[in-house]
Amino acid sequence: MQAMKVRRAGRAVLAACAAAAMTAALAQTSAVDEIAKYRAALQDGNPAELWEARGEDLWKAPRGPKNVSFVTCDLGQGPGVVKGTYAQLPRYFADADRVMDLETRLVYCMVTQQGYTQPDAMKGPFGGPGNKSDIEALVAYVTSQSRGVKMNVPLAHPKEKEAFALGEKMFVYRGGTHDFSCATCHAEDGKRIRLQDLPNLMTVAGAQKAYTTWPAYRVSQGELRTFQWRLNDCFRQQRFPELIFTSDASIALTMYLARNANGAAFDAPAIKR
Amino acid sequence: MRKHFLLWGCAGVIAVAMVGCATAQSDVDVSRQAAAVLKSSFKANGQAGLDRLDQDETQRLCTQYANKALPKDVAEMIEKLNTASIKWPADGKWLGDWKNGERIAQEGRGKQFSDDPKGPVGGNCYACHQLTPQEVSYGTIGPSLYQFAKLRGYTDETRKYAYGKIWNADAYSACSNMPRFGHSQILTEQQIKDLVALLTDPDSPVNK
Amino acid sequence: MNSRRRNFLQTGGGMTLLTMLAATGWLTPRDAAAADGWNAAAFDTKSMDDTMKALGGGTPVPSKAITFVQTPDIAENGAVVPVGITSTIPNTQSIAILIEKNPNMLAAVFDIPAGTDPSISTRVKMGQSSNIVALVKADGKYYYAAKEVKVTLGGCGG
Amino acid sequence: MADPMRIRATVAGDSTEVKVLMSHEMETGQRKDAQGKTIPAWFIQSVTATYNGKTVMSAQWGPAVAKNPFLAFKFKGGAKGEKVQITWTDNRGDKRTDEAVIS
Repeated sequence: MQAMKVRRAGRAVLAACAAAAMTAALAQTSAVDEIAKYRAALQDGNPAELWEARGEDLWKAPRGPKNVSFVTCDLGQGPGVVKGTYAQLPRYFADADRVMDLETRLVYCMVTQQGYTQPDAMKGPFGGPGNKSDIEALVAYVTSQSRGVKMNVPLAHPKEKEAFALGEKMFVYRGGTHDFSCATCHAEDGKRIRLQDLPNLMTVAGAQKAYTTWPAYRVSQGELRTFQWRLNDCFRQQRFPELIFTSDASIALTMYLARNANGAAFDAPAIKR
Repeated sequence: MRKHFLLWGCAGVIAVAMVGCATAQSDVDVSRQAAAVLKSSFKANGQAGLDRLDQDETQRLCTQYANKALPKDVAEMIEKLNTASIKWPADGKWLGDWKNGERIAQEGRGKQFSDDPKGPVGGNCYACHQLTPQEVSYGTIGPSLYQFAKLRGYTDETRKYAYGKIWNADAYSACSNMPRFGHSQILTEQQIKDLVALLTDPDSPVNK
Repeated sequence: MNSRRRNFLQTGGGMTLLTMLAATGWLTPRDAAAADGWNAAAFDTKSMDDTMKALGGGTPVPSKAITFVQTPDIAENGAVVPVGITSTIPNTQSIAILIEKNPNMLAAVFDIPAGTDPSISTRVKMGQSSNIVALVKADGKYYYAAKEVKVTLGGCGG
Repeated sequence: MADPMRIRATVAGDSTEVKVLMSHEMETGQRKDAQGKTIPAWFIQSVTATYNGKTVMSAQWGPAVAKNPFLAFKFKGGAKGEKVQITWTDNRGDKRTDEAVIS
């Protein structure tokens, strides 16, 4: 009851609040403009290129106990085809009877063709100082070969439909100490966290802008980060436990977001804060 | 003849009901399956155990009604449930130290699996709100709180509202985006008082 | 002390910049570091006192002929701050980047041989909001320009 | 061994623009690891660019240059098909030289 009264009182001063916010907004405009300049200055010379080059070498080199390269790996368009494949992932793979994103497919090829054990293939999905991730480099290379290609993720197979539907539900799942879901930050237009723009991933435009600019070189970390990393780190900040690399939930969410991005030209590896 | 007609009519009604049921059922099924797949897709890390995926009543209802209009009765139920959870200060004092409040508002760490469990836990208010005009790096998920008490008055009523809202935002607005800082034991009572001071102390830069 | 240093910079007083210049230890590479000619002493100055001890070189004067290009007023992240410096002072020999509030002030020195444009672009780290000083040596004399760059906090996890 | 640099050299009019990305940690020596131990400094100290055997740029760097460093500069001259060579040396004595054909 008391609370309700306070709420009403709060509304009465709303207009005054808006006026105050406008004064503060003036200073804000210049801050946002300057951040835009900062981002523009970084575009020329993206260290992601270093990962792409390393990834290309890794893709072509014989590897693993069986000493074979990825040239026999089928990313969906036939063995060894790289160009344009990322724009059509995740997708259902009959040989594995599973919907797979790029990272999951790379691990699959490492195990089935190159002879790695599953745990070895899953090792080091995310690099850090002094330990470079082969997966991140491979992803950088493969994704770079879809630059400019229109996103065209299929939703034909029942398992593709299922993954999409599950991803859609997971997106709004609230949990953890802070009650956060993906939608807490990514379901409204024009919002920011600190000075970082938050894409509204529930709209086509928002999903397109966000999904087509991952992977990205993160200047805050000095690393190239993949979409698997993006999801893992969002959940970390949501105060959830740790999302398992290539888990079903990670693929379902990727499917949901990638499919929503259909029609937009893929434009990564990018560079971000 | 007449009997037949009735029979068919009934069957029709039942069929429609079943179709309706089937869609509703499948939506619930997908939600259930999504929750189950989520739970098998995470591993405990540091202070973040798998129990963090278990939803309380508020989280469950807010997930269920995400993307839909929240029915009035459900909203009222959630607000009532959460209002009851607010622990008002035993000493009746609202104001802590606004300078500490500013530090808590800036601090983004706490409760993440990557955080030291003994390390600082903040409110990270600037992630979503504008507060002091000096900090240009603020988010806009929540409303601007600049001049919070200057506009509302430096009254007990304003302070009680700020305290209660920080303790449990869902008591005021069901399925709020704002964490329930007191209820979920993210911040201590003293930290919340420090934040109330940041918002409602006349000396706080928020009110300049 | 920090604020004093800042005041000197803002008023263009010679004192601080003189010590900064000394900090660069530009004149003679005197340390046998891993890389040939790398001046360990120059890159190790942490405080005013250290730099006071190493006085040397001329007093730099402010110059409008030194400009910052592609250097934003606000950096979204201090780990990577783009800095571009162009000098139109005739016979520019070197361009140095100093970051006032970093633990070590000197970030980089670029020697500009004849035939190379007196203009460089790179990226530096900044621990916090600070003045960036562009120090130019031309015809044996020293000139400078300063620009404040604000470093913001970002993201959700701090 | 360190990864190769990415070097782009393009001639326009009478000068050549060179843009370089280097793969390096550029560890400051001021950061601590999870156990609280200081991570030792590890950074590029010198960079030299040559064209036709002539030095067109040389630099001394401290650890305040950003990780995976970027450098851009311009020199007079240069012709398509000729090479620009860049060498860096870090504080551990590691060295790397790469070259790029001017386009």
